Amino acid sequence: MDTAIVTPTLRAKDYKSEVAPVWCPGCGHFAVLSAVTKALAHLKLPKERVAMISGIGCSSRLPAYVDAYGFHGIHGRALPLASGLKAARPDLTVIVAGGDGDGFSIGGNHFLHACRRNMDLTYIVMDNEVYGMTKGQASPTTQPDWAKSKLTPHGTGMRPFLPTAIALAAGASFIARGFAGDPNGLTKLLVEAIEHPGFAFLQVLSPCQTFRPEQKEWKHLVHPSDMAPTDDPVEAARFIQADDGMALGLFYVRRLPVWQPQHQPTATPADLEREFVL
Amino acid sequence: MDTAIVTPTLRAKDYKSEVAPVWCPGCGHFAVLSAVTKALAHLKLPKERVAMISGIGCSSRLPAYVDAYGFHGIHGRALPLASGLKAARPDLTVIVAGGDGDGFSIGGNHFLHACRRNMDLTYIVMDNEVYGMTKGQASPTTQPDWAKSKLTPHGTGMRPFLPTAIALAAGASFIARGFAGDPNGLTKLLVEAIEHPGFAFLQVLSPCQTFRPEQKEWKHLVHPSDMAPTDDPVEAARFIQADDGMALGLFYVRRLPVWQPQHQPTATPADLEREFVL
Amino acid sequence: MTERSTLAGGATLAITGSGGSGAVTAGLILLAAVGRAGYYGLLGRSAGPQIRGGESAAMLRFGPQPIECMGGRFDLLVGLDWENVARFADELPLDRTSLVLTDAQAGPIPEILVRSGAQVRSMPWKALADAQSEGRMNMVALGMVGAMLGLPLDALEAGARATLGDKGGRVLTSSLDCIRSGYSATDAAPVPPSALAPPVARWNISGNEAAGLGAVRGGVRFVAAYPITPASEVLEWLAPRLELLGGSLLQAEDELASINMIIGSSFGGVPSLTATSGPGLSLMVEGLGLAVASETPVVVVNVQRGGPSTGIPTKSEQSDLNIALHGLHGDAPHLVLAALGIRDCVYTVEWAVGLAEHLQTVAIVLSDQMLGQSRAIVDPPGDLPFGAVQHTPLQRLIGTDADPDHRRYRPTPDGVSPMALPGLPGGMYTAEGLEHGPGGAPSSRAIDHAEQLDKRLHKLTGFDYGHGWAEIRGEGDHLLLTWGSSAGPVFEAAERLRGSGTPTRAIALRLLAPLQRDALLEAIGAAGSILVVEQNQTAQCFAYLHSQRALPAHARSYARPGPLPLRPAEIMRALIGSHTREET
Amino acid sequence: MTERSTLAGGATLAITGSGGSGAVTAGLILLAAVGRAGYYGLLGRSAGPQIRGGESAAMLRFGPQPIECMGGRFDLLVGLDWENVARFADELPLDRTSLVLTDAQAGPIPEILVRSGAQVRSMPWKALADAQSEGRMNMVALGMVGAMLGLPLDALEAGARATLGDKGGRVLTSSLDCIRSGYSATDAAPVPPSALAPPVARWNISGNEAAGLGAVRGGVRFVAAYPITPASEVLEWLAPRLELLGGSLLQAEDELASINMIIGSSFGGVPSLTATSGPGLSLMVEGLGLAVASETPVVVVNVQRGGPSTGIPTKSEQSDLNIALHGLHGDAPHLVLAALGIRDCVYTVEWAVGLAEHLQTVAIVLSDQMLGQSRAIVDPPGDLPFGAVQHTPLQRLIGTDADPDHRRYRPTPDGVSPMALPGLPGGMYTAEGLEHGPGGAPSSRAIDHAEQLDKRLHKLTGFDYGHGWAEIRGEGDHLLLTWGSSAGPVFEAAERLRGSGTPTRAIALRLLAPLQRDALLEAIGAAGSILVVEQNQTAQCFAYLHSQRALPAHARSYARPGPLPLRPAEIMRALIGSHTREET
Amino acid sequence: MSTLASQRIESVAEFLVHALELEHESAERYRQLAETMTLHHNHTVAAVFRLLADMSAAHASEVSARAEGIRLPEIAPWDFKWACPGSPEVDCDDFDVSYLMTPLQAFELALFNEIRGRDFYAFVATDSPQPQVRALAAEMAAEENEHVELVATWVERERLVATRIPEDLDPPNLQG
Ligand SMILES: Cc1ncc(C[n+]2csc(CCOP(=O)(O)OP(=O)(O)O)c2C)c(N)n1
Ligand SMILES: Cc1ncc(C[n+]2csc(CCOP(=O)(O)OP(=O)(O)O)c2C)c(N)n1
Ligand code: SF4
Ligand code: SF4
Ligand SMILES: [Mg+2]
Ligand SMILES: [Mg+2]
Repeated sequence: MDTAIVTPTLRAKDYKSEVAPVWCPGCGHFAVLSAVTKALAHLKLPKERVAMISGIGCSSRLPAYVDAYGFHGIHGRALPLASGLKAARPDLTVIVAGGDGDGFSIGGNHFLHACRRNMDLTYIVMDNEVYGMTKGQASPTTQPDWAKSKLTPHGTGMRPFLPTAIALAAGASFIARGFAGDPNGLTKLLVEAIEHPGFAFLQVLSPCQTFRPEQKEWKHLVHPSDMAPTDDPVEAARFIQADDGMALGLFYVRRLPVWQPQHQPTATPADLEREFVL
Repeated sequence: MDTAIVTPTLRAKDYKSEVAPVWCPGCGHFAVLSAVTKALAHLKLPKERVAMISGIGCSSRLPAYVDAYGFHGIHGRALPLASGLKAARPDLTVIVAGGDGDGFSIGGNHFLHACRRNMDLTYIVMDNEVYGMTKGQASPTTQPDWAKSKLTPHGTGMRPFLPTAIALAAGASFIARGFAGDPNGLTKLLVEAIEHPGFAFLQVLSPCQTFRPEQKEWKHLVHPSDMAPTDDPVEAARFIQADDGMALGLFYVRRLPVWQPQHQPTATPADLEREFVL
Repeated sequence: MTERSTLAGGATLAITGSGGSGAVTAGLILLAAVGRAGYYGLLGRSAGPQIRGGESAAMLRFGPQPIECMGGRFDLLVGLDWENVARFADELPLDRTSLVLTDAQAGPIPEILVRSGAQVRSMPWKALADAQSEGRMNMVALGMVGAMLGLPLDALEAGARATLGDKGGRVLTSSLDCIRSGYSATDAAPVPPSALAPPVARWNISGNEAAGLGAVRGGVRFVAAYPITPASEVLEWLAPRLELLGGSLLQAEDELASINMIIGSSFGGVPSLTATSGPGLSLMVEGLGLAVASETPVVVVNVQRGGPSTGIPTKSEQSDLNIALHGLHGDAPHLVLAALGIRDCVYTVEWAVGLAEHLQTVAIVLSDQMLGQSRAIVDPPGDLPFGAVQHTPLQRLIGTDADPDHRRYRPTPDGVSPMALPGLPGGMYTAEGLEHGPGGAPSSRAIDHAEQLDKRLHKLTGFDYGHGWAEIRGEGDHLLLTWGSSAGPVFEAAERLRGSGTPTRAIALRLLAPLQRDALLEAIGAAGSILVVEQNQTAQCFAYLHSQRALPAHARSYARPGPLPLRPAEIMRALIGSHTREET
Repeated sequence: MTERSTLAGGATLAITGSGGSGAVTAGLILLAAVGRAGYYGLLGRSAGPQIRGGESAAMLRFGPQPIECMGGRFDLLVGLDWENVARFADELPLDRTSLVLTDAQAGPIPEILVRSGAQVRSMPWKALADAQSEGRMNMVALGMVGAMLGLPLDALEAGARATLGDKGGRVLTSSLDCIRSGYSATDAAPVPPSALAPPVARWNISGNEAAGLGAVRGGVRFVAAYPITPASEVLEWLAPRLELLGGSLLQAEDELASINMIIGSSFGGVPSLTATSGPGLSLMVEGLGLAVASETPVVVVNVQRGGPSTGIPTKSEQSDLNIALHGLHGDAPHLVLAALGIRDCVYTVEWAVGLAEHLQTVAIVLSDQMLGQSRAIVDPPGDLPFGAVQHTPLQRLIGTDADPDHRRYRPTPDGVSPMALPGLPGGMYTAEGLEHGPGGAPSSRAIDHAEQLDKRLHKLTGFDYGHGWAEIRGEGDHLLLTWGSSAGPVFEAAERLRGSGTPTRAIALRLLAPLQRDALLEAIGAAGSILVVEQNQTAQCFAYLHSQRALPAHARSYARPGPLPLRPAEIMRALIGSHTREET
Repeated sequence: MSTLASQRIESVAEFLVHALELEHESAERYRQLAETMTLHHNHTVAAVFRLLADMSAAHASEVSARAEGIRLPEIAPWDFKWACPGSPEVDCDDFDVSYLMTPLQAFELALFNEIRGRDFYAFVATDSPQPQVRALAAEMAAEENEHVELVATWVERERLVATRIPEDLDPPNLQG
């Protein structure tokens, strides 16, 4: 063992890139960045084997702030971008990050199908119940009576989107909720999510300082989940239907077949040409 | 009352248009057409106040076969088309029809948000667990091991999409399942769906004769739901999670606020111009 | 310091400062103030990448004639502080005759500004502000600058009231105190109250607001949309106001939904519109094809930003012309219009709605970040001043009970068929995106395809659009040809060229498709030198005009991408070479 | 009856029949048979609107030279029955020298066919079929027609085996019995077994299969896609075969997903492709813009169908050129190619993959329903015969450990920067759709925007594409200029014109963007008469060439929409007027 | 919120890991705040945070020096025995940070944090069953207390000169 090359252990900050976040000071997304780097450090993942994939939004700026490979894609399409990458490169740890608008509004369909497909991805949604980047419009998770956006002067009048309920119904195999104000709990969930073989969905309550200042109250409202993680969808459904949206923890985790094409080449294109010969 | 003008009662067949369906003989969609016309006749809806909206697929051909206003839109976008129509014209009965590919694959996001928005629409998905129109590829509701499509030579390997579970999680206020082989039961559900104030989702098992001949067996597999319609989402979730996908009936119905803009004009554009005056 | 300004009695100035310094607010007040003082004005802004706070700049030009572009240089730079001001250096060209005002306490002036040779004067803003109970440096500076510009104090006060009114009394009172303190601290001669106030009260409006107003004037009562920079303000203006008009706005889950929603509402008979920017427009093209094929009128206001892809969301560019003209699959003729200025956003959108309704087709209106997010003091736009007389008012041909033939897509001489609205007993039909026969039944027959393609094209090309297709100014052997928001700098360049003895004509296209080729060729006439001006990399309009064989071979192109706005001087230089007066 | 065929020793024939009659199967067997008999051949098909069953027609042309289009008339019409045959009347032009074969029992021949003046002969197909235990009328007819065409029996039998092999023994045996019974019931002289068989075994391939093959030859190992007519067969061919090559195909939830998936996989280093048709392409344009901006290579094979909107899914048209060229918002230069024939689908897609990889950009390849869903007997395509030599093989410039500078978007002389793949320790970067500086950090600075825009354009325009940009045949003062699948009828028209004393040159563009303008202008030379031929309504290519100033003023356009295929005779007529021999 | 450790710290090594983590986290958090304030041009406050970051970093290297030669256990972020959601000098705070914050607010935040830090050490100094740990913790608590006092004087000084920065009337920048 004395000949083994010991790579120096990286600390969380070593996973931060040199790009300074454009986020507002006080934004919850900082804590998510910090949790991501802590989780990567804890898992000792080589930076070059990590890919951070995102869409568009304040939250979606995350990849550039992590010292790993990254793709800042287009609004709502982070999951397909990541799925294609993972399908082609199963050797990578692929982490997808974005906002509630990106993931649940324009990206809702991909969320459904990514849950079903159960590729080995980690999906972090930094939920601030608002579109931060475009100046504070209602998002799918916004309460129906929030009337601060000029686009919805009486509120949306729509039932909020329940991310965990949708993930469960769509077949996700790992469903958890963290809070930007609880960075270590968040780190733990993130580590579990990354380690989970399959699609791990992690909703993170991440307050928007600028457009939802009232979310400062969240720290008084969150509470640990009163249910141990279950692998029973019926039990999980019951829990999630009754949930107040503020319970933190891992709710549901289940081993399900992971979708991952991995084929060994047994032919060349020239071999394929034979089928056309008369 | 002797002066009242009596409009002659229309029979179901009077709601059929003159266009002959292009469907394969034996296709389940015929039964849906028939149920739609029966339901309209039963409800004595004036044809010109009914709008049938669809996307693209065999099932989406339905509107042309009904003697009412119709819009055969593009693939996956029937729900927004219908939502815009209903928002602008609350006086109409708007019925949306389509397939499992149209509604759950490409149209999945609109399905989520239509459930949340709870406009007064009826949404019929003729589910044959296949893309009929494009020659038989796997759809979201296809079983993971169905390997008859060349596109998925080993099957999709993905958990099937559970339409009723998604509808519930997304907040639909009426969730039911019918069967093309039970046209009268289907008509009843359809009448209830149309009468329901809010977004009524009706999944119809509608066998594809051509690409899923084995679905002929469905008639032996369906069974009435063993649960009375509930308005409790937790109970409904429990039922749906345990459901084998073949239970027929109304599962869940709940009065929820219906989203419908309806504003009385109180100003003219000229009035609005005043705000710009220095 | 105003003597170098091209328009007598006005000036171009910028206020810069970092987050919290209130540079933009000061600019907004100043714009309102110059308006009340009887000037026209134009206010643009620029900001750093921070979501909130960070550096920003407000750029104001005002004068006695309508202001259509920011011009080429700045007379005055008001530096509340110098944080990261280098970011704006390109946008704020200074020269030796420019004046930089600052408070020495804000620190040394950045090298890049010093190099311009501009004079620098230090002002005691901070000291004056600190003397107030809730001192705001920006307001003190504003008061001083207002006095130096010769604005009456009451105009500044009224501007502050209009701008800060909804912030609550304390903010307003302390701001007014500061303005007054700054105003009286200058040695400028006092100005009589609102000396220049015009007889008709002018408007203070942004391009995005103007687009919204144009929409409702055109009859739009339903909007579905998804927020996106820099189009969101169109929607924010519309949402509460549509309700007052009995209409509504629906925030959709994405742009695929929003375009299909307005197709649905329009099918129901309600004139409908959406607003978006490049990425959103990309998501709408499939829906637009459906609207074309099913002959359902809809209008899209596309507020362009820097492209491609997510590009530069906060900056202006004219690079979405290609997708607007050609972004639909199949042969899908439709209307493309471009607003020629902030005030023109009212007209162009109003006209687009009327045309789309009348011709039962898609109209894409191109605006851009510069028009949309700038504010201007303009004359009140009266009724739509152009368009063919015989079609006024432009509206949809609705089927009625009296129609003998309700086949929805039946060919007619002008290609427009009456559209039955749901509710009309005899008019039932199914709108189709598949090719169809006259009754709407799907058809793949060559004859039906040819007939319907022809109908959809002919109704557009055969229509008489009147004289709204372009705005033409001046005469001369030189010709500047442009479209959309570049009209502003082009008109100014042409005017200056005429002023300096180079007769120059300027044509700005408002209707891009269908191109009014004959009228354009006539307007081009025998111009000896022709320059097509636009703000994109690949000369999209130049190529388009050639594709329609609407340009003589000797026409040249002057195209460059954003984010910097086009300036009159560079256009003049490009047209007649370097012997024009050197200005950036 | 074959004497009127322009190519000696071949014929053009159609087999029609309603659902279950087996017209298409008979056509497939006949194609395989003519191939084995040493001919080249082309098989197209047409069907009614029914989802399954319904009337259909198989159209076959064969002869001793490669067959590149269906030609202008039919020598022979084999009517298994006459159900709804009028639907195909436009597609099956007959004349007095044509021969119609039918069984009188199938009922009277439709008026529209009678009017053509074609001779009619009744054949005892039904009687012969009834005499077999499991009689199949189509096979009996096939046997008879084969004998009349002078095909050896063993070729027919081999064709049947190849086509029906996987249907199981009974179907095959009874079919062979019927073929033999029909064959021997004619009075045609017996033909020696496979007399004409060529030295190199030819291929039987469809355009969609050829596109799939081109993809894997180019190196594609990942495909994500959503099914759509008429592109699905590309995917169906690829799915199982990619696995054999160690790759995979993912059926996505929609086209928004599929395009973004392949951007992701390509970012991971795996050459990636998707296939779609107009509606799907519309949904992809936002993603394509991301690929352009982030410089991620991807290829889209767009199998065109009738447009606009859902249009005519089962019919061919060349109307997606506009969206392919210009459908992206912002200035987003990319490659557009078009396959010139079924066999050329192999080359064009292979080349497109190589170019996209090498230039780190988007390549859109335009095929169409006619190419994609027709089958042909062709010479085996060898190695890619064109493209600039110095770049062979075309592949991606991958960053390595040895790179001193891993800034992903750093400008380089040719505009192509090495791309680090995830896994390379020193290469970490974030791919960006926002405008960015050389390192990839978002930037809204004018200088970065200009630099990156220029890089992305210049790497395409500065590249040496070799001679693959077009296929040029013949010499002459007359010039036919075309693109994509219209090459077939254009080449035939030019050949016939040359044959009849009108020297005509034909140019078919394979690389549409960036247009090789100089090479094209040189190839056009001083042609006295120029006709740009294409299958769409609005002369999209003609306009495009003008937009690039690549056409002399006297060039004319011949453009008409689908669904009917372009025919050599109409092209000849359009080029030189009506004095050409009258053929439809 | 309680700032005491949630469980007992049993060994010197374990204690050192906690101390290191506390100081590193604190340094990083201040550094991050300094960077963001710089990006938002709040230089005075940025300077305050930079100063605090340097102090924490210096402390961290002191702890490192003490740990020289001791095999430190690896503790997962969530297994630290903090009673706060995270480490005491970072994640106990109840403070708003904003790009407009004043030096006074920054110092108050720092004081709050330093007190949590000191209290943590002080608690371990009484609570640990291990005398060596108690001694070490007491030493650190004393050092940390110097910080607290220093920062407290800064707070006092700032209070004298503090001016309220008026709210930002400018609208937020649009992006995306
Ligand atoms: C196709 C498209 N539509 C709209 C936008 C504008 N846009 C950018 S970010 C965003 C919403 C971001 O909200 P969220 O995902 O919740 O992120 P947050 O900023 O709140 O972290 C929108 C609508 C876009 N960039 N692209
Ligand atoms: C944007 C787009 N993508 C793909 C298609 C092709 N397409 C037409 S119908 C269809 C699937 C239909 O399946 P389903 O909705 O289940 O209807 P069914 O035919 O089974 O009744 C597809 C993929 C299309 N028309 N448009
Ligand atoms: S706007 Fe909100 S979400 Fe965006 S950076 Fe600021 S605080 Fe965070
Ligand atoms: S293909 Fe299937 S779904 Fe389509 S019409 Fe035929 S049986 Fe019905
Ligand atoms: Mg958000
Ligand atoms: Mg289906």
